[in-house]
Amino acid sequence: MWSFFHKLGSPPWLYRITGSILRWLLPLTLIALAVGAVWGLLFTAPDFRQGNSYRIIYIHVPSAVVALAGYYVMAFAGAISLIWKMKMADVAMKSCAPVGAALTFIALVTGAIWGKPTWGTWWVWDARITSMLILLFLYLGVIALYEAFDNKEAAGKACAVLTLVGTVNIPIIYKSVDWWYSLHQPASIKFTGESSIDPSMLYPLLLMIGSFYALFTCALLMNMRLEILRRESRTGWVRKLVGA
Amino acid sequence: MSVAGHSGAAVAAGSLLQARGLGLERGGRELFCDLSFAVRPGHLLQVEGANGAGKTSLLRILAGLSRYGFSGQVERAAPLLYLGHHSAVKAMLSPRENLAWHIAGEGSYRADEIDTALAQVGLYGYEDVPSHTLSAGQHRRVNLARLYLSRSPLWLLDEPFTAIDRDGVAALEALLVRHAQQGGAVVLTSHQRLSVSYPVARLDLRAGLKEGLSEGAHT
Amino acid sequence: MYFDSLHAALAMEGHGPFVWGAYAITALVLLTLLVSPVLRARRLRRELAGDIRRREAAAGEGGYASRT
Amino acid sequence: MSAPGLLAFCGRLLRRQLVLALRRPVDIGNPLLFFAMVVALFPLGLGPAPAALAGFAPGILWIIALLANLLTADNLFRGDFEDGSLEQLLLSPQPLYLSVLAYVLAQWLVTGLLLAVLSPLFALMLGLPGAAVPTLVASLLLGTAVLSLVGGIGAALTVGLKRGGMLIALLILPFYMPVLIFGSAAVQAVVGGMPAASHLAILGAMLCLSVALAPLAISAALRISIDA
Repeated sequence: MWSFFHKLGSPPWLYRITGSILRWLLPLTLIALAVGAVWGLLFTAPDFRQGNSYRIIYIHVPSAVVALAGYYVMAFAGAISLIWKMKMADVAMKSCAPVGAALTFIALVTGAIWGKPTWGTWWVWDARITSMLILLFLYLGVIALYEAFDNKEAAGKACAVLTLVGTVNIPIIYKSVDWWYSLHQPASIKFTGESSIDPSMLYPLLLMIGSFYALFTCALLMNMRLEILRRESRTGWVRKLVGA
Repeated sequence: MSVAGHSGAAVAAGSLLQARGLGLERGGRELFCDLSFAVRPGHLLQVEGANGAGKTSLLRILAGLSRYGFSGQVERAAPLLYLGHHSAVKAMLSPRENLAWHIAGEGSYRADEIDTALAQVGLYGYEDVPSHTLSAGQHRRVNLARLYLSRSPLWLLDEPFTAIDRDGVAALEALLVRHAQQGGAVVLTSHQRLSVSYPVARLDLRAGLKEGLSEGAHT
Repeated sequence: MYFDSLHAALAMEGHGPFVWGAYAITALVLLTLLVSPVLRARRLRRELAGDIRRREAAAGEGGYASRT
Repeated sequence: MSAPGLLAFCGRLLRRQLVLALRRPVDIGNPLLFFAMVVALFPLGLGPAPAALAGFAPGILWIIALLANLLTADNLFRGDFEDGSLEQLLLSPQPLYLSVLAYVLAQWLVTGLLLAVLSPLFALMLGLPGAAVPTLVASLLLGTAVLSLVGGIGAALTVGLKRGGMLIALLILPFYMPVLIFGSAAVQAVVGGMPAASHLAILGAMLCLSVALAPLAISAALRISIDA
């Protein structure tokens, strides 16, 4: 057990193992994404209320779910880096931010596009969209803080503190926004609830959610490998790797 | 008042500070590596080196202000007093208020003790003027007045002679020697050599030279 | 397949531009997300390799590799 | 002579901060002046119709209070960081948790408390119904304390950076949002003839949570900033 943790802290080992994971995970992810997208786009029946525009759900919901989960992955890595001073956790945390921000961006844009045919307007201050917007701000805040520090080690620690503060705050923010929305909006506009979704629509959705998780992992690992190379650029193993 | 009565008993056993295998790298350049030494009661240790040699960094590591980015370990066995580059003097407060705050974490002092300490650094008559009317050297003196009140056995002083005139330097040197004689220890950085009749250990960061540290080094 | 023809699939009863647009934007962002670390890693490796070659050349000429 | 007790030390810290603030009365007045000026902007931007202004008044007053708090947040530790007082505080044997709390309390006393006390005046200018004024003051008292604590986290994270001003806003504004939601909703509830006790209770719960957790984050962030 401990030797595994010890290995996790070793950059060359982590670089090698992530490389071999990516070799099979990346093609698998791309295939799953393609299958899920085609299934959702072409092989499911349209929603009886929203028609074909609901097909956006197969990218909107997975990206939103994974973007939120990504923040917790980032906070978890940040906590490890603060508590056990593990440098590779620092690398993981730093690499989460751009991936999470991109997924949040996708969730927002697809939500807006979905809104146009459904509500007749590009942007509605709906509880979920507002929450996603705040999540995007949180991600961008982490990135901005990281970039503001010259000392990247301090940057990692500061971002770890910020993400932990965010972890405590996200449920509060989400609940507040939900409550705020119920206060100000009539309950006439509603998404199809997940509970009432038809199985024929559910399976491709689950496949897409799984694929987005895998995609998050792939992008995270690729960013981590880049960051490891950058941080370890003076060490012997990187020199040997690059020279070969 | 002096440090004698307080520090003597507290630090009788062992070393006040122990550094093991300290190494620091900045911007790909190794400033020092595998630096091991112990600071014991009675030690007067001067850290030397050119600008950028890592003197301040070393002192901040020893004080515990730098907690990552270096290799090795520091064990602190006694309360310490650290005076850095900044004087921590608030322009809007008087020297008396400043000093009273500087030592507030260490103990409760009477007003006359604080005034005596200020008089000892040559600020008699300046106790109540706003500090922004004082010079940089006088700010430094407010800071140094703390040494007359401190009960911490271990002093870490970063360039304590900066902006101090010749008389001030002599008085400070005498104070440091007295502190060491009474069972305290001082680690300081300075470009100029101390002119004291007391054994001064030297740690040259550039050369990794350790002179007079033999009985304290490597355990 | 739900749709009768390619044309029907593209039009999606009027929702086509929205649905296909959303998927296109997503594909674009995801592609950037996956390609940019590869490109940046490639550039970094080129830089490092150049650095090593420079040092080796310097070492071969005068033996001052440690100076750079 | 022994080391001073926790409360004695925090009392001294609080007194020092207040003395420092009171010797620069202009710095205390600035956020209030800012508040007054921005209040004057809204009739210019939205039109002077009293009914419209009164409708927006709870939100307007809360947003300005939030911005005024944001403006002062950056100064919380900056002066003490630059002159070395902060590193002495970190080295002092006193628990940082309470020291940090004293810092934030001192800052709240000269910003949030004063804003809350003066807010009835601005409420009057915007035509907020008189019945809602006590709730406005109460919500501001609770809410600005949360804002000061959360702002302290941002201040501690960015105190070591030269260009902290803009960044601190980006970092902490998302965390200000729940306070804004419940603060302005409390006032709106009273305007609409509903009780606001539950809103105030939620603000109180947020305050308890921030008092418990924010000093931990601030302490950790200060240690990181001092190190950078």
